[in-house]
Amino acid sequence: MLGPSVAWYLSVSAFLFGVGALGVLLRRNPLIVLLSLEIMLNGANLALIAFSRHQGQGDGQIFALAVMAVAASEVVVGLGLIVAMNRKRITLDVDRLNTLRG
Amino acid sequence: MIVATVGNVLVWAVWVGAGFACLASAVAVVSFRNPFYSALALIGNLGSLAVLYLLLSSDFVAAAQVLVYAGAVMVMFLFVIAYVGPRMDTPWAGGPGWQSVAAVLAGAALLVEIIVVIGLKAGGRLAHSAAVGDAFGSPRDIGRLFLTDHLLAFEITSIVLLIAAIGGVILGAHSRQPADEVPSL
Amino acid sequence: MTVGAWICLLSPLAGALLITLAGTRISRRTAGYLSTGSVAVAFGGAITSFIGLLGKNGEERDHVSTAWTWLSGGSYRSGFEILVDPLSVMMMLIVSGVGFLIVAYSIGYMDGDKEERRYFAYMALFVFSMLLLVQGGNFLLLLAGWGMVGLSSYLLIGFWHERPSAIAGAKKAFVMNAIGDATMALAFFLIILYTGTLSFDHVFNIVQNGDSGISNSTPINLIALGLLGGAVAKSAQLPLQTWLPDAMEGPTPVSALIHAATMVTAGVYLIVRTHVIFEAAPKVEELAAGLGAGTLLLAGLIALVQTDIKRVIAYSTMSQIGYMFLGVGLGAYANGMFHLMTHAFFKALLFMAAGLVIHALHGEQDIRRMGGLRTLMPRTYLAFLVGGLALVGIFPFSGFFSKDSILAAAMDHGWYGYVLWVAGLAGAFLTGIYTARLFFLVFWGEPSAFVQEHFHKPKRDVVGISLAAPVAALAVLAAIAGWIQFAPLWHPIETWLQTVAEPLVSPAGWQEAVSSVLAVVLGAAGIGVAWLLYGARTRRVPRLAFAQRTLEHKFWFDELYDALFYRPSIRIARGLGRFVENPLIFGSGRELGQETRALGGLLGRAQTGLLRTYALAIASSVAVLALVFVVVR
Amino acid sequence: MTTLLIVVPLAAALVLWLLPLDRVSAAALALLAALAEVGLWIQLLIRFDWNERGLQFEQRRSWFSDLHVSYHVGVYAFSVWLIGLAVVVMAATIAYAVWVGRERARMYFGLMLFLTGAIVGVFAAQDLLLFYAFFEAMLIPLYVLVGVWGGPARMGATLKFVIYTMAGSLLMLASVIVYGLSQGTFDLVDIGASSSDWVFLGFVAAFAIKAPLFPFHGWLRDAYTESSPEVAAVLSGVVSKAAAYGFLRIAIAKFPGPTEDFRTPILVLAAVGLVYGSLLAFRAPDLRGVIAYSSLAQMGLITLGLFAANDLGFDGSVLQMVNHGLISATLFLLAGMVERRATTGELGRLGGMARGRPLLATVLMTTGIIALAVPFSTAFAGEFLILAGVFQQGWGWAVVGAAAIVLAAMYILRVISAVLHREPGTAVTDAALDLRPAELGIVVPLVACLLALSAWPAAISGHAFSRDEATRSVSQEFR
Amino acid sequence: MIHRPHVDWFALAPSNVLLVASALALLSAVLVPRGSRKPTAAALTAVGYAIAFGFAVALYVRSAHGHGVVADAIRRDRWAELAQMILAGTGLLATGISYRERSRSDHVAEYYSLLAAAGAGMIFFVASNNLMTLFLALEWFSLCLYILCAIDRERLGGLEAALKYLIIGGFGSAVLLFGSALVYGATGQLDFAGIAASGRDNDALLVFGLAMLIAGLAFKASAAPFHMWTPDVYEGAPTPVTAFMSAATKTAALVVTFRLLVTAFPQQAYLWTVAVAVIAVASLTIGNLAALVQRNVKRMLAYSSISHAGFMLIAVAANSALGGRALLYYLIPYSAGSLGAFAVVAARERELGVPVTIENMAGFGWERPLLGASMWAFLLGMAGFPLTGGFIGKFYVLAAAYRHGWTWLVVVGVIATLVSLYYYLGVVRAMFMRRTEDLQLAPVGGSPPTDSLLQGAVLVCLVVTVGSFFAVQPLIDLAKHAASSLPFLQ
Repeated sequence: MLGPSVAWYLSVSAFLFGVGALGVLLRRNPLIVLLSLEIMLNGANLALIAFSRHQGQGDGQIFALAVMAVAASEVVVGLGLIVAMNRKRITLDVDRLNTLRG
Repeated sequence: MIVATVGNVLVWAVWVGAGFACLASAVAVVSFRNPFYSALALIGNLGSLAVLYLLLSSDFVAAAQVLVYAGAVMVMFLFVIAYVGPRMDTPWAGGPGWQSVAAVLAGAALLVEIIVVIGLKAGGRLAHSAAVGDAFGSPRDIGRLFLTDHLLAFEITSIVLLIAAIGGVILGAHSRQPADEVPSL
Repeated sequence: MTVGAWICLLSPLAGALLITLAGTRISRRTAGYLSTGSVAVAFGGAITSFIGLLGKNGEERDHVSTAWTWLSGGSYRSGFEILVDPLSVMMMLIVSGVGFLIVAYSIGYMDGDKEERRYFAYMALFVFSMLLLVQGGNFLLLLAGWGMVGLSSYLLIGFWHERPSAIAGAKKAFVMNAIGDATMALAFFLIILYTGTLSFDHVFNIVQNGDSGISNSTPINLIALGLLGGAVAKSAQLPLQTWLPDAMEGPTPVSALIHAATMVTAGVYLIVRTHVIFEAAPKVEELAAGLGAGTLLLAGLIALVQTDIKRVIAYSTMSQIGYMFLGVGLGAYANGMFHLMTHAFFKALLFMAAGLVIHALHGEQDIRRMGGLRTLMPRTYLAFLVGGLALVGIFPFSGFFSKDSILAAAMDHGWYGYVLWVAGLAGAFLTGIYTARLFFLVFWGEPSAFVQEHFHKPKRDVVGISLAAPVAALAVLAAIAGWIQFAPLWHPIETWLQTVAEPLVSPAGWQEAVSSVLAVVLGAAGIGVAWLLYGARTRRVPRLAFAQRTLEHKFWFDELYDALFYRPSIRIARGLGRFVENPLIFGSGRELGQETRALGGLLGRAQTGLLRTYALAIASSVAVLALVFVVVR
Repeated sequence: MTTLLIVVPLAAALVLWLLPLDRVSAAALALLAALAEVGLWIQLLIRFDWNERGLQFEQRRSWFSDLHVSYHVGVYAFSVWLIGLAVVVMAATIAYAVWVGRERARMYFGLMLFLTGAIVGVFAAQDLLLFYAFFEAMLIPLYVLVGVWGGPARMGATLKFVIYTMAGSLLMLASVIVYGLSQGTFDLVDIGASSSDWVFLGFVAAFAIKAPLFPFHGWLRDAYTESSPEVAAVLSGVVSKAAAYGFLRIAIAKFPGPTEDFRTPILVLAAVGLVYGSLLAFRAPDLRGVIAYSSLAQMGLITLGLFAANDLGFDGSVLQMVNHGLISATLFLLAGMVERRATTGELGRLGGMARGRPLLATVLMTTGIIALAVPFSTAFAGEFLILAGVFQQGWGWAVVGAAAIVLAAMYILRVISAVLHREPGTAVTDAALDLRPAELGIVVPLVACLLALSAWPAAISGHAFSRDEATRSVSQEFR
Repeated sequence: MIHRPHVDWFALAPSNVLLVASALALLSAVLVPRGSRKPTAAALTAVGYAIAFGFAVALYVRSAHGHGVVADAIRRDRWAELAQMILAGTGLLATGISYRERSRSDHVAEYYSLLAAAGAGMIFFVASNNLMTLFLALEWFSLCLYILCAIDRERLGGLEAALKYLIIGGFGSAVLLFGSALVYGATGQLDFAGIAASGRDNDALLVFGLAMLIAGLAFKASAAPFHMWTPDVYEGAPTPVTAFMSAATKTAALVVTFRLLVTAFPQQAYLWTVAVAVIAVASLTIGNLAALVQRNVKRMLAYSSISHAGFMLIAVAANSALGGRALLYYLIPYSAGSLGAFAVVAARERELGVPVTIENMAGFGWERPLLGASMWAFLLGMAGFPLTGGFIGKFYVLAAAYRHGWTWLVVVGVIATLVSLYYYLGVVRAMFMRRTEDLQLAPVGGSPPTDSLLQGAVLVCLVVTVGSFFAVQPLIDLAKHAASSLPFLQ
């Protein structure tokens, strides 16, 4: 195939995954944590598609499409939660979400 | 021959551009203080990803990516962010310092490991991928797969989306009655 | 005749059970009659079996009758069986006979006590136990009776259980006897180990044939030692003699029956019964004789300074049993048994006479507050006189015949015998002194103030009779019973016991004569000394402070044992409790629990409630897991 | 028959729990069931064929086949006696509880009956897993019985008790699994002998804690002093015997090799426990403390007999198990009666109870005398056999044992005189009556059993194992 | 021309029925007047679960020979069907438990609809036969659970739990997804059998993906060290939901884990058996130790559920038919016990109106004999006492471990059980040995109307818990046939 081999794409996907993970691990704003999750999923998607290209069969792409839908739904629920919490005047800070602990 | 090389160079160039855009936007998403900007950065990220998909000759997915994701989802995101308001008050990061360090270490470790593993393979089979025809990744192809091999996956996806919708309604909607009345679930 | 023996054995038990079960439904007096009657029946049974044996000639006078297998383990068995042979019949006669008199005496003596029923039940129980001891057909039953008499003596010594001293004395007696039981049990284990059985004749045969290695010096000596331990514990010989004086806390008839006539002489019976074993272990047998000699001297000395009328007699009992041990230890079994019999008579007599005195003085026992009772209770005076003379061994009273033959036997046993012989003679002298001292202090002189105000005469009712009659009977016996056997001239008892225990020594006539004369002379001398000191009061009692104190402290045996055994065990128990039980046994578990909980707390703190912690946990574990997989694959 | 013995009390327990009975009828029902159980056992006793060797009244149904676990019950000669001990003691304790009138009667009596069933099950189970199940099932009611109806410090006591025993039992579970799977069956009759030391130790641990043996008795004092008297009676009288039974039935019978290897250490523990318990009993300040530690000593003695591993020892141990079961049960019940009268068990504040209380005095005295193994008592017979047996393993053991028996005499006499004799203690008022007829009805049968046994100890010691040849190892004995 | 694959509607029936029920319940939210909304929705869900159970049974009977259906997307075999039975039963009981839950939410119908949907998702999940269906079904029921946690928007705890669950769940499923991607990349296959066929055992990508898959699934099974969300979520969620999650999610996750590992990665067994064993030990240790110090009963039960995950993972690690048997058997009494325990907690919660701590369980056993005794039985069951199925379950699991040659694992399990006793008995102690007077707060508004539905559910759980001890043979036979449909090497 033209251009870089699949390995390069994979490296990018790995990088995305890692960065997303870091976002989840570090950031405190739930919105941004959600966004980071999106990035992780997209990294996985890229890997899927790269592999599907590499294998020359479409399953990966289907999977990727499904993942998009799933990601979307997660976002919906997540945002719904955030809205609900905002309505309860809870500061949007995951570090404040520690009433349940121990 | 020459065409091939030229095309190759071209593709390389596009790849480099898109790839770096992708990485940069990703970093931007996690590092921006204001979620609004992060969201915008994510849109960029998705776009550049779409380009990479194209390079991987999966057109339909690329299209879906742009339409569904960069379009619908992110719009929703922006709405919510706007609704919630650009909460500046949340600090960038926090918690005990050692945890941040550990986090970075863990993330880096994952990253490195994956790349190493890929490197291990790169010498081998990853180098040359299967040759694919034009039909590959075309909507027709995808549609066929969706209706044959992955019929159930298709259905489930719809179910998941439906559930998400319900969830959105339940969580996001205004409460339909004053709070004092206490029915039992 | 075995039937008679069974009746003899069981009727006291029946009496005891009857009284216990009847409880308050019968009057106290009836209880007394019941128990007396049951013992009388026992005596009858003993007589029938005696007659039965008389009808047979020497070799066939040995009958074992088994009721049922009492205990069995593995291949080992022993039945609930009785042995009827000359020895056991003789003991049966003594026990049930003297027992009968004393129980009858108790009816009067214990009259009016709150818990008479319990007393008579105990008495009957004791007689049963004693008979079990002497009739037991194997070592195990012997041990059973052995323990049972210890038990009933415990019960009777502690009969007045409000008195701490009584309880203490009872406990002491029981524990010391338990030690004896333990050593005997150990000896029996050895016997089982070597012979696999505990029935007399098997064991004796094996010992005599010397097979199965039991006759090797070590085991046989150990066995003999074990038996001897039991014997000295029961018979209050050195070194386990200290319980007997304290046992005087019990009612006087108890002292008469248990601690004079029957139980304390069981040791002698044991040695005679198992003489085969002792003969196989001559060293131990001589040790027994030596202990006897030691005890008779020791007890005689202590008796000199006692002020409690019963304790004086108790010590004299110890020393008399010392004579018996001396005798049987040297193999003069018949003589030992003979002295056992006569001693049973005159010592019971003395105790009961003393009992009359005490009874007349409202339970006062201190001889320093007595005196001049001769005029007030002349019959008792006579009885006491007879008993005393018999005890000292003055011709023609019974003590003379039995004791002197033992001394004679000692002469026929080499140098060791002579040593013991000398001790015996010294003992005779001491006996003279303390007996006469007691006698003079109690009966002679002018009635003391105490006596004058407390003395009261027993009335001529049932009480009076039951008190008087047995004493009279025993006085007669003590006076004449000695004539049954006159050592060189006629010796029916020896022939009677021939088949059971062949004597090892046969003193010559001159030895008999010499020792008899010397003994009588020395006894008389003792009386003379006592007369000078206490009777005529012409001499003042010499004061040797140290000797005095030593004697009053009974050579510090009690203190010694306290320091050696009792206190240490208490201290160990405390120490264990403080340093092992609480810290280690209880502490350990608790601490372990706390440690575990602490760990849990740590984990709880790791659960920060922060998202990032959770995510971090996942991410890092994934990283590690993947790394391991990739490396290991 | 055997199943019936197990099921009757369990069924009664269920009835009690399910039907809304009032206190009186609940108590009555419980007592009835307990007595019925005794009746059943007498049936068993009569119909048991003493000349026949091996297992009798055997019943067997597959429980789950793939691991060859089955519901397999039956009785050996010695199990008959232990079952008898269990049912008699349980009947007495239940009667006592009825007399005392425990509150929450339905729950209480249900648990007691449940316990009865479990114990009988332990003695009858012929399948490893079944045995374990019953062994554990005993714990469930005990936990609550101690914890709910116990004294002030009951909670700590009961938790300690359960944790301790479970620590052992779970090790046993591991052993059960390893043993059963490695042998391919869990059936105690079919399963072959094993030579694995670890498995053996697993079992030993369980039994050593339950018994308890010397260093493992941390739960003992609290459990025995904090629980209600009748429960303490069951604990020391019956439950501890389950452990001894386990030693005999599994540890010794199935592990001849390890038994040889570990005999000396175990004998040492037993002997130490014997002396240690006696000494502490001599020191214990209260009635129940003395009984508790004395039963520690007694279990040491029984273990001595068991690990003497010869016929004398085995017969003696079985006899002594029954003896000690009856004795300690009686003593605990009497202790309970005394405490009810004096409101305390402290020996210092008791005393002089013999005066004017002839019945109490007689019963307590009799039991005590038997307890201190005065010769001609059944306890003496048992100890004699045990020591004679262990004597053949070495003289030292028997010497220690004999010494401990002297100690026993000391502490029992201490108790007797502290309760009955001397001047009345501060806690003893004239309001403290003599034993009531009902109480007599509870304890006298037990004492009667003891006296009967004293007249004929061979009844048990001669009928504990099938007798046609003197085998060195029990394992053949069972066949 | 597209020829659609043959769709085996019978195989899909259980989840479809539940989906229908869910949809109808949802409709009732708008069509039925508020007053009768709850009964309708609840009834619909219950009926749905009941029918689903019936179908599962029928399927179990009818699918002696497992085979993939609908283009091998899912598998129809007894392994799945037995799990579906358990799940359906769990859901049915959960519905009963939920009925009288106090809540300020007005989304009654939605609640039941989601409950049904979640059940459908799990039922689908356990049948999934390739990575895609696995992932999607996972998300399917996970989303339902997220929402259920927050169904009562007035309860801050619920919201917090939901968000935590969502984010961590998202993280976990991202890991799972990336793992699937790697596996796909290494083999080019998505369905399990294919992976097994074309995967070379020492392929770096493959084992990496395997690691991530294990992590993702262990997360769902709430096994340490992926467990940390569990206590918080269990505590924050409405108790009935917790009950449902604790029983059903674990069942689904473990069953699928076992199927995935055994079917797709037989050559890598030498890796994953050890890994799973280690995870199991970690779960046992952490779960039990942390539970020791909990005062809040829900939280304590959460930790105990972690330790149970550890136990069941031992069965997985055994990688044998016996292990499968053990797992499926274990799940039955465990689900019953866990459901029942949480149900009792819910009952207490309702009469006190505050979170249930060990302290305020005081005297409960005597006030509510049925619930008290049942709770006792459940706890004993979890502690693995005889007379409850928990004992047999533990026995089987440890037996499996021993058969696999891991005696040390047996010992670990035994020790863990010992530790667990402490807190289980602690609750019993609180219920029966402390007097109610020790309890400071008075029940709100006296005692609530006796909740016959909840009590019925508890009773069923009790019957299962105890009955599974006696009726081992039939249950084991079920499990045996189920396990035989997995391709074990031996």
